[in-house]
This record gives sequence, structure tokens and C-alpha cells, in this order.
Amino acid sequence: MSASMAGTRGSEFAMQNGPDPALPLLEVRGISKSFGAVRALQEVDFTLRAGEIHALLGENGAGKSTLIKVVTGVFPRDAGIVRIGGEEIAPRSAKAAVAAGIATVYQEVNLLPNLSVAQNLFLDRQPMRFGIVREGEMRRRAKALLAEFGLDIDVAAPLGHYSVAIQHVTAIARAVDLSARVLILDEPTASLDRHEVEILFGIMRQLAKRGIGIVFVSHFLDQVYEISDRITVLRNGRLVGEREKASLPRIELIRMMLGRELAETTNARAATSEYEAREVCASFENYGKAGYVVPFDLELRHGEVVGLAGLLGSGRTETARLVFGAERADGGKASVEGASVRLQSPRDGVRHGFGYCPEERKTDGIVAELTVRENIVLALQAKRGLHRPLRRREQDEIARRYVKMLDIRPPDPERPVGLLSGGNQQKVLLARWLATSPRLLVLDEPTRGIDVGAHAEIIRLIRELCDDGLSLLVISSELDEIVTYSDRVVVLRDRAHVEELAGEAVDVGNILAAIAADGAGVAHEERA
Amino acid sequence: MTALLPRRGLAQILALIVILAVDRVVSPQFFDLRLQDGRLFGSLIDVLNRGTPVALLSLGMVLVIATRGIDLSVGAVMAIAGAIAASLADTHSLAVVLAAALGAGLICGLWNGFLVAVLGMQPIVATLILMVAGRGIAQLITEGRIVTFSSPDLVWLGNGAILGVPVPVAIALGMLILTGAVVRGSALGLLIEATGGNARASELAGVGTRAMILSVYVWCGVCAALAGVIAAADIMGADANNAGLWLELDAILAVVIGGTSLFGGRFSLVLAVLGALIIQTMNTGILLSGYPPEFNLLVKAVVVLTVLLLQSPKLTGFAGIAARLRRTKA
Amino acid sequence: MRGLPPALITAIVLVAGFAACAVQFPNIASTRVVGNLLTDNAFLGIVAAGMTFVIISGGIDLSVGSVIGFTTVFVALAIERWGMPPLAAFVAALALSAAFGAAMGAVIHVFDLPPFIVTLAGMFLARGASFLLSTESIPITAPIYSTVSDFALRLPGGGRLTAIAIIMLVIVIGGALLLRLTRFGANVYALGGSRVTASLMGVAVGTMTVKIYMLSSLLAGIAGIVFSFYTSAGYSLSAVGVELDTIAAVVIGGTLLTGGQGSVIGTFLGVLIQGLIQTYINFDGTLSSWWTKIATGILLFAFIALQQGLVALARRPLTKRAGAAS
Amino acid sequence: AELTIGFSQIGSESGWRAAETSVSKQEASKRKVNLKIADAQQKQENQIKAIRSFIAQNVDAIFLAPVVSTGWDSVLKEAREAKIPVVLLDRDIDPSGKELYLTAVTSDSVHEGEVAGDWLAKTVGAKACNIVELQGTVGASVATNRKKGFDTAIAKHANLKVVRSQTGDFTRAKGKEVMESFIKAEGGGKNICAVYAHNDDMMVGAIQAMKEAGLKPGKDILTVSIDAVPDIFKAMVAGEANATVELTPNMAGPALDAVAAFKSKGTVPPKWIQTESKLYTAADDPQKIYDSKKGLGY
Ligand SMILES: Nc1ncnc2c1ncn2[C@@H]1O[C@H](COP(=O)(O)OP(=O)(O)OP(=O)(O)O)[C@@H](O)[C@H]1O
Ligand SMILES: Nc1ncnc2c1ncn2[C@@H]1O[C@H](COP(=O)(O)OP(=O)(O)OP(=O)(O)O)[C@@H](O)[C@H]1O
Ligand SMILES: [Mg+2]
Ligand SMILES: [Mg+2]
Repeated sequence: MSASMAGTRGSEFAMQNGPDPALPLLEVRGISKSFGAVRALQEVDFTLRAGEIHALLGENGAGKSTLIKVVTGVFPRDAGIVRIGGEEIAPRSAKAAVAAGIATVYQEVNLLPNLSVAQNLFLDRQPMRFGIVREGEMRRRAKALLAEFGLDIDVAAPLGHYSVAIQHVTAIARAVDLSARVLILDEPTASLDRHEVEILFGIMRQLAKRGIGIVFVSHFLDQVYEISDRITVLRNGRLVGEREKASLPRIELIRMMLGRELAETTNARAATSEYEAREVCASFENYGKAGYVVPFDLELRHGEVVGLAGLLGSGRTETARLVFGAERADGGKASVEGASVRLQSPRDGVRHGFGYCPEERKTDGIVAELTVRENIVLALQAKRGLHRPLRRREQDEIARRYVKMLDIRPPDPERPVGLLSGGNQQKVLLARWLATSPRLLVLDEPTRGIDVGAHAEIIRLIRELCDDGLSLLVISSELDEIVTYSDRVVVLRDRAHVEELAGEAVDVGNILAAIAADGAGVAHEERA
Repeated sequence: MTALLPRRGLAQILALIVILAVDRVVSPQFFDLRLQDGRLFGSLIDVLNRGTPVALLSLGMVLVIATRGIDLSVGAVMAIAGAIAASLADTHSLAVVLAAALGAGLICGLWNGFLVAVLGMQPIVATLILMVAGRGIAQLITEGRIVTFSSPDLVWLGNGAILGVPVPVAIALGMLILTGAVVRGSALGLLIEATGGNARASELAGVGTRAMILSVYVWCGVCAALAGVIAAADIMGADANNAGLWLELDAILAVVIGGTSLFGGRFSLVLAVLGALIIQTMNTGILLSGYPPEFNLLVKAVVVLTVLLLQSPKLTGFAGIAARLRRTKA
Repeated sequence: MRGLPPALITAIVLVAGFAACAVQFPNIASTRVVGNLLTDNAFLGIVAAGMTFVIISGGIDLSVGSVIGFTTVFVALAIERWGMPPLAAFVAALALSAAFGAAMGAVIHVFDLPPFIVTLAGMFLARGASFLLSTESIPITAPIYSTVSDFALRLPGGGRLTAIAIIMLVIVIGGALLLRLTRFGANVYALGGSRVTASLMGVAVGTMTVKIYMLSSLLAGIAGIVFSFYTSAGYSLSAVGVELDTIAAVVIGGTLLTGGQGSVIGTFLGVLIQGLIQTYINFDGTLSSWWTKIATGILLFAFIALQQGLVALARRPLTKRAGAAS
Repeated sequence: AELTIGFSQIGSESGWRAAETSVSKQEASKRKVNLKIADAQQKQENQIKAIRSFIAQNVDAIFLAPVVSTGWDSVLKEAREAKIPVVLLDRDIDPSGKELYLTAVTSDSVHEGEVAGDWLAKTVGAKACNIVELQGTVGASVATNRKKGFDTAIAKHANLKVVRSQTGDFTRAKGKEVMESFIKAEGGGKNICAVYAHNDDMMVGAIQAMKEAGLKPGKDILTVSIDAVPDIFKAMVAGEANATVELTPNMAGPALDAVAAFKSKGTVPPKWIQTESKLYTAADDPQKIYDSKKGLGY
């Protein structure tokens, strides 16, 4: 009762005196939402003030994205109220939410790959004259808008031609440009590299200064501490608490999120001498494809983790796809356990005991409408062939084992995987390949969108697998992370392997130096 | 297993019961059964017997649709198989006749599968090619005539009975069990559903998606050929001009009524066959009702829409409609 | 895709096909045949333009053939039996067909049903309704009919650009502009990209769905009127199976059945390719009924395969370029 | 010089149509005429296209078997402008176009229905008789006319009544299916005294349905149908069919003669060359007729 009174008064006040940073801009009270038996949100409260950057945190599946979708009317809510500037709103579609002053970058949306970048930015609000879209004007504005984000691309080209990172920046630019009162960003930085994150943060700060309230969801705690003013934590669909950032130590935050302490990860990198003695699992000589990746040499040993580092578009994913067999090489030699092999298709890769978790989980990874169990056994079944079907009991067994081992939530193997939160989908993918007992596992951004708890677990798992003799090739944009688990790091630039660091040389500084070394640097060396 | 024992077949079973009840109203003797020349005789048997070709088509079609495809050529393949069977029936043994007709269906399926899986054509146009040309091929075989035959073996296939059950019905049942056993007894079902659900992801998981796609079109061709042989055996002649004409639409309708999405993924064989029965129960009811034929299509349209609305995810009872109306108005 | 637009590829295929036909039958390369091509395929071009919108938006409309049939019967009855002035009859017919399309769109959206099946039911419904109106074919004798069907711009070389061909060209151009230049057009592409995403981006998906099917049915209604000009009659069995010809034309024109890509101009070229195939077969004139079907199938295959090959070729240099750039 | 004639044929939807096509070819080659046949696959728009392309090729005459009676005015006007005579085969077109064609070689399908009805009335006599009717494709003019003719013929006899009428789409399979349901709906067939089918193909299917239901077609239930295709004579030989009305497949012969006379001597033929609608019954030596018709391409 009193809250609603305060809200009404607040809005009058705001009307007269402009935004007051102390008053709630967006107020969410007692929101509940169930999907069948799953209670995704229970009586959640959330308050956003004008001009603040407010982090919304929680484990995978805690209900962050659901809260956002309920607030913006994408999902109908079961109970609760939402007020903006003191006025109650009940948007029934994303369009209505925008009209009410809330602009959102959803976690999975991505925009429309078949439309041009400019159309994506201005869809449904194109500049018009006489009922006709002013294409030139729209492009000009699109270019100007993206320039703010440090992006200079052909805005007339279809969005799908660009990398995930560029697509994500476009989505953010669109939301920012809607000039709403509230901006909600659900994991906007998951696929951005440092440079782009900095640009985004700069823009967020500017917007906040203008009195816009920003909700920021992320699993990168460093970023959370860097940018946010206050933090709200959800766990299992319930509100755990809301704190000022300054008064919340990291340990405490993690305890709020997980409901327990985080086990310390140990950096168990093997000594150089030790891993050099190990047997080679797979090796590639002068392996490459014209217009795709410059031919490279790569040796992957049993029981070691090789990290691939580089900027966006440097050719890491391409290397991974060649190694796995998802792309055909047009030259060079591949061998497994010393025997020369042909890798023409993913099936070849699977046959030779390879596994590959692609970075684009939704389009290349999960089969959304199949269950968790079916997704987990898929690769194993494909490997065994048609005539040796896994019995239902075996499937249940396998699914249960990995759901438990990777702590997939909710722990229901019969749930369509598309209904899981992003992080849990990632774990299902990992389980799919672990179930095949591979000798080589290629992981492209395995921790993207994964919460701190699971993040630590996955890194622990990577080390464990490695100790079991598995060979791992891991791509990650998190250099700290790469350094934590890699025995060796290959650095890429412009679709070529430019540097290989091993043993003690594996550290963030060296990697950055290798990434940054450009033509000038090379020239300098040559002169020396 | 979910696909063999329908968990979500309630709407379909209800629809079937309702239509059966309506049939009983328009035709009081609808449920009468008697034995005639060692063969069960009655409207219910007509429903099963006449429903057989579409049921067989839907068995193949449901797998094709599960991979996100569609096969418009099944009617033409029926005509080809029927034409071949009829031309050979009086000079060759039943085994040879069947082998030739089903072999033709297999080749047709391979062709469709090749266009879709290897050349990457869109299924609707890829199979449109055979839909057009296939009927021509069938007419080429019969030279536009109705080729009649008298081979008792083949006639038995269309009009005989096993323990009172018409042979076509027994064959359809056998094919349902066979397809179910092959698809669910091996990993095929899972891999087909994965391919239809997300072909790129499945390919990357090591599934031979091309082989999957190829094989479902082949099976669809074989099922269509079998339906064609039965249709020819039924009228003791091959009518290349009309056999299977427009039946592809009925087969697709049956699959969709059976709850399989045209966007691929999850499928159910039993429900697809049930869908075929729903369509035929309606058709037989229309014929029994004695309404002038100008009404046939209208009745069909209304029934189809009603059955679909019953299954609509957005609609659970009348409350659903009211809620939706309120929402769309707002 | 970025190298050569699909419509251009279709144009190349059309020109190559036309040249090949003209080599065998020199008569084909005349304004008369080209004029015929436009006149004879006028109704197909009009429905196909509408179908392009539907298919780009990720749907399909199987009811168009029946709507054409219904419209011809309705218009004929209205003018000949009910004594309506022709223009009033046209307006009524178009209102009916637009309402019919809107209803299908609403059912598709509200009940979340597949367009294929909803419009299949629509196909039964419209055809059934035209049977109810009249099973006989009704000649239309209104003077406007002879005026319109006699009107033609004479082209040099004996060809005729008829009124219905002109109507079709206007609609094709209008449709192309609507798709390319307006917000409505952009939303059509957006729906084809992903309905869910489009909705998250603020597109009113429901309204759009209704409008798109309404447009398709409205154009089918216009095609029906054009068809009635073409034949000066209304007949419940007219335009049976036209939906498949239309879909084939749209797809040959480079539109993806999965939605999100395509163009009205491409569709128009696709219609001409189909017309060319038929003209070729008619000129040949030695084919029996079955060889006609087989030849149609083979030519369809040849055109689509040629197109597929050109698309593949158009893509290849792109990867090369990307390689050279890096 | 040799004549070139374009023939816009409907399609090949039935055995009768195939026979018409092959007989036309035989008749043309007998007269050394170059016959170009364009098959319209049952579509009027295809026929119009075909006629236009015949005009573009400047043929000497055009034969048209119209799929529907209306809608030929403008294209036939073009033919007239190009001074190409048009002959209608098998079916007539709408009266408003009379001056647009040279002559029509057709049977009268209303009359066919009447012949069938008259035969039935005569055969049944004064007995009450419930008739079931297998119609052709809904909307097809032949179906409408054959129904009309039959209805007129039996309207004169109060004891004859059509109790059920459904479409069998002119096909055997549908004829059989529809007859099956007629039998179920009419007390196992006991209430049916006669079947009238708009073509023989449907009747052949219906005969099978009757046999499977334990009825004796031709005895328990009288049959009368139209077309006179060979298979119905086979059924007559077996005593399973009673009567059929012939629709001759040779329409092209008289048409070719008319065109030849017109081209060489300018003789204008009569507007309508009607073919005979001859009734055949079991008394007409069906075996012999069967043998003579077998080779005609039915
Ligand atoms: N459409 C849906 N249908 C059914 N269940 C759903 C649906 N969307 C989400 N859920 C469930 O709701 C819960 C909350 O999911 P949500 O996506 O909000 O998590 P999250 O906090 O955003 O996680 P992440 O950090 O992984 O993105 C999960 O258990 C998820 O499985
Ligand atoms: N210029 C470009 N034109 C079209 N597509 C591009 C271009 N650059 C990159 N891409 C696509 O964008 C995606 C990401 O690029 P790439 O795989 O090269 O980056 P990466 O090094 O793997 O970095 P990340 O994994 O962070 O995206 C790839 O699918 C690639 O094909
Ligand atoms: Mg989330
Ligand atoms: Mg990558």
C-alpha cells in the first residue's frame, strides 16, 4: 500500500522537478511467473532509480531473463505489478513496453539476420517521407549511430554477414537509440571483447548521466564492479537482496548468488617438460583453407589444454572448425594418434573421437525441441550408428549422470532443452560430447553466458578431463580464463597463427603483446 | 516411444470419436458389421479400406515432414507404381510385380532425396518436379488408357481378406508396425527428429543429415508405391490419370492433424495414421449423408478447421477463445 | 547472395531460355509472343505478386486458386443475375476476398496454426463456396467486358499489350515498390526472418499477418476479375491448381520458401519463365499429354538447377574476395 | 500444300479422352494433315495460351475441344482476325460465340442423358424404381448436362426416382467408393433398383462395389452409363452391365473433312455436325463391339 502511495507521489514530484535520482524510475513488486510446474519467479521485487546502473545477477536459470521478459510484456505475468515513473503499466508486447519507455536488448534476440544493418536499427521506426522509407537518410543515421560505438561497417549489408559481436553491438545501439527512460541489457557483453566493452561502458555512463536508468545483466563480476551502482541478486526465482555495490564485497556477492562458498580453482598447469613427454593425440601440418584460415601447424597432446586467443574475427572459430572437420581443408595433412586421416565432415571428426562445442549455441548447438536427454545422447548415438540404438534405460542413465555431474538445472532430463536458461544449455552441449568419451574436445567459448559457480566448475572440469588424458582445444575471449587452464596458447591474428606460448610464457601480458603486435611491430623487429 | 504410444493424441482421438458420432447420426447403420464372402462388410470397414492409401502415404510423409521437408509427388508416384503393377500383373508373378512397383517408388524417392539432400533444392519445388513429370511417366506407361488386369494374386491384394480383415487394411497395419519398429527400434527416429529440429546442429553432432533426408524420401516413395499398387488392385486397373490425384494434400493434412509440425522435429506415426482415418471418416460420412456434392468441400473445410482449432496450443476450451479474443482486441 | 541478386540470376536464366527457344522456333522472338506471354500470364503474375509477400513473411497461401475461381463466379452472378453494375460487383468481390484473407491471417495468428493447413482449409472453403453459387459456367455479356478485352496497345511487329497485361504490370511494379520502399515491406521481411524476434523488436506481428494474407487474397481477387476479363465468364472450376504454379513461380524467382528473402520482380520473371516453358511446348506441338507433363517437369528441373548453379557460382567469387582481403 | 492444324485438346483425364486423341491422330495421318496437339491439362487458361500460340505460328486451322463452354470470345476473335478457321470438337461453346467458329462437331450431352433415362424408363416399366446417380466432376458441363438430360427423361415417369446422387469425379476409384456408401445407405443395396453413371469408368467401379457387397449388377441392380468404352462391353459380356450410350471418339474425322472442303472449295459446313448418341445394350453383341474398340487407345 505504502509503496504504491510513494510511487504516485514520486511521479508527481518527478513531473514537476525533473528526474530525482533517489526516486524509483522502474518499480517491480511481487512478480511471479510459472512455466507449468517450474516456478521461474516468485514474488520478486526490483527497483531501478533514474540515472543508475543497476546490475541484476544470479546463477544460470535464476530467472533474470524471465524477469526482464515479464516486465517488458513478452511473457504474461501470473502476479505482481510494474510501475514506471510511478504509473502502473501492463505492456502486452515488446512494442507496448517501448511505448512505455523501456528499451531492451534481450539475451537471445539477436536481430534479424536477413535484414540490412540499417533496417535492423530502424525497424518499425524508419525515417519516412510520403509513406516511403528514406533509405539514404536511414543509412546515414545508422552509420552515425554505429560510429558512436566505434563501428564503421557497410550498413546496407545484411546483418547476418557480420560476426556475433557486431550483431550484438547493433542490438545495443538500437536499444540505446530508442531513447527510452529505462534501458535493459541482458548479457550484452557476453560476446564482446575488451575494446568493445569499454566503448559500451562509456555510452552507458553517458546515458546514466542523462537520467536514464539502466539494468545490466552479466556473469562477468569484474564488469559488474566496474560499471554498476547497485546490485540485485536472484536465486531460484526468488529475490535474495539488493545492495549498494560499494558495500558488497565480492565473496559476499558470490555467496548471495550461489547460496554457498565458491571452491577455489587451482591452477594446475603442467610443467613444460612434463607435457612435452606426452603422446601426440592429433596433429595438423600446413593445414588450412584458402580464404578461411592461413595454413597452420598444430599439435595436440593427450592430457593438455591448448588455448586459442585472438581478437574477434581473428580466425579462432575457423581453426576450430577445420580441426574438427566441420570445414574441409584444401591443403595439408591431419593425423590422429600418428595415423594420417581425412577430415571431410563432422562425422569424420566424431569417428576419430573428436568433439566440438560450437560458439553459437542456438543455431549450431542445441536441438531446441528435443529433450535434455535426447540432446545429450545425440552425438553418442550418431557415433554408434543407426543399428545400435541406445536403449531407453541407457539413455536415462547417461542423461541422469551428466545432469548430476554438470549440475544442469532444472534436473529434469525430459525437459525440452530450448526451455533451459542459456548457461544450462551450454552445459547440455558439454554433456553431449563428454558422453562420447572423446580423445579431443574443441570448445568454442565454453563459458560464454555461464555463471560464476558453473564457470568455476567448467574450468575444474576442463582440468579434470585433461588429467584423464583428454586433449582439449579451447577458445575464449577471457584471457584470464585461458591463462588459468591452458598448457599452451596459440595466438591468432588476421586468420593466421602468429605465436605459440608454452609453459611459463603463458600469461596475459604475453598474449596481449602477441595480439597487439601489428605490421609496425614486425617491421621494427626486422630492422633490429 | 512417445511416437508409438500417443501421449498427446487426445485431441485427435476426441475428434475421431465426434466425427464417428456424427456419422452415426447421418447414417443409422454406420456401425453395422456383417461377414460377406469371408470379408467383414460395413461402413466402418469402408472407412478403414478407403483410408488405406492416405494412411500409407502419411506414414512416409510424416517422416519427410519431420525432417522439415514435404513431398508433393506421392500422388504421382502412386500412379507410376499402379501403372507398372497393372502392366505386369497378367504376365508376371506377384513377387515380380511388387518388386517392380516398389522399386519404382524407391527410385522416385531417391530422385526427390537427391534433389533435396544433395542439390539442396527446396523440398516443395524439388518434389513439384516429380509431381508434374511423374504423372506423365505413369501415363506414358499406360499410354493414357486404364490398364486392366485379372491376375487373381494382385486382385486379392486389393479385395481379399485375412481373417475377415480386408488385405489393404492388414497391409497398412503391417506397414505401420514395420515403420514404427524400424524408426523407433533403431536410432533413426531420434536422428530424424534431430535433423528436422536443427539440421546444422545435428550435422555438427555427427549425424549424417543428408543420409537421413535421403532415406526418408526413399521410404516415402516406397510407401507411396505400395499405396499405388493397392489402389490399382482395388479397381483391378491402373488409372494413371486419376490415381492418387490430389492425395498428397490429404496426406499432408493427415500428418498435420496428427500433430506433427510442418517445421519438422517431433513426429508421431500413429497419430499421422489416425489423422488419415479422421479424414476418411469425414469423407465417408459425407458420402453417406446424402447431401448434394456441392457441399462436400465446405463440410471438409469446416471439419478440418475445427479439428485444427481443437489442437491449437492457444486454445484449451472455450475459456481459451474468450481470453484470446480479449487479448487481440486490446 | 551478396554477389548477384537472385532476381538477376532469374533474369539471366529467362534470357538464356528465351534465346534457346527462339533459336529453335524463330517465331517465338516476336512481340506477338511476348505480348501473349504477358496477357496469358496476367492473372498468374498478379497472384504471384501477392504470394511473394506471403512467402517472404514465412507463410504460404494455398487458397489463391480457389479465391480466383470464387471471384469469377461471384462477379459473373452479380453482373448477370443480380443486376449489379460491374464496378460495384468488382468492389464487392474484392471486399469479400480481402475479408477472407484477413480471416485466414487472423486464424493463423490467433490460434498459432500452420499457414499451409489454414490456407488449405481456405482453399476447400472458397472452392466449395463457388460450387454453391453456381456449378455452371456463366458467360458475362456486360459491355465493359468486351471493351476491356478488346483494348490493346499495338506493339510494333503485330504484338498486343492488352488491358489485363497492363493491369498486371502496374500491380507488379506497385507490389515491388510496396515491398522495397515502405515500412510494411520491411516488416514483411522481418516476419520472415523470425516472427519471435520481429515481435521482440516491436513489429505488430498479428496485424502484419492479417494484412499480409489480406493482401494476398485481395490480389487473388483482382486476379479473379482479370481472369473473368480473360475468359468473359465465371466458372467455379477455373484456376484449379494455380496455387502450385504460383508457388513455383515465386520460388523460381529466387524467393526462399523459408521466408526472409525474395523480390516481386524476381517472381514476375519466374512467371515469365513458366510461361516460356508452356509456349515452347505449345510451339513444339508434337507432345502427347504425358510427354507434355514430363517435358514440363524436365524444363522446370533444368531452370531450377541452372538457377541453383548460378547461385553457387555467384557465391564462389565472394569467398575468394574475402580471402584476398585478409 | 499439306495442311497444318493445331488441336487444343483438354487433357487426358479419361480413357475416352485418350481414345479421342489417338483417333484424331489416326484420322489426320490418314488425310496427310499435320496435326499439332497441345494438351491443356484440364485448364482453360492453357487452352487459350495454346490457341494464341497456334495463331502466332499461323496454322491453317484450329481444332478446339473446349474444357468449358464460356470464355472463348476474345481469343476466337483473335483467330478470326488472323483468318484462321476454328472447329469445335466434342463440346459446344456459349451461344454468343456462334459466328466465331466454322463448325462444331459434337454430341449433345443433354441428349445422351435423355437416351439413358428413356432406356431405363422403358426397361423398368411401371415398377417403382429407386435410382442412384454417380455424377461427374462437380461443375463440369458434361456432368451438368448429362444430369439434366436424365432428369428430364425420368421426370415423365412418376415411378422413377433418383434417391441418391453424389460425385464420382468420373473415375473408377471414386465410383467404387461412392457406390459402396450408396449400398450401405440404402439397406445393403436392397432399396436400389438402378444405377445411372455419367460415365462408364465410374460404372465399372460401381459394378465392383456391387459384386463385393454380394449383389448381382445387371440383375439385382440395373446399370446404365455413358461413353461406350471397351471395358463396359466386357462387363456386358459377363452380364454385369445393361446399357451404355455411345460418345464417339471420332470427332476429328468429320472436322478434318469440313476444313479440307472449306480450304479447297470454300464450302461452308453446317454450324453443327452432331454425332450420334447410340444406345448399346447386351443385345448388341457386346463381345464384337469390345473387340472393335479395343485398339482405339481407350
Ligand atoms: N519459455 C519457457 N518455458 C518454460 N520454462 C522456461 C522458459 N523460459 C525460461 N524457463 C525456465 O525459467 C527459469 C529461469 O530462466 P531464465 O532464462 O530467466 O534464467 P537466467 O537467470 O536468465 O539464466 P542465464 O544466466 O543462464 O541466462 C529456468 O529454469 C528456465 O528453464
Ligand atoms: N568480413 C566478414 N564477412 C562476413 N562474415 C564474417 C566476416 N568476419 C567474420 N565473419 C563471420 O563472423 C563469425 C565470427 O568470426 P570469426 O570466427 O572469424 O571470429 P573468431 O576469431 O572466432 O572470434 P569470435 O569467436 O569471438 O567470434 C564467423 O562465423 C565468421 O564467418
Ligand atoms: Mg538469461
Ligand atoms: Mg569465434
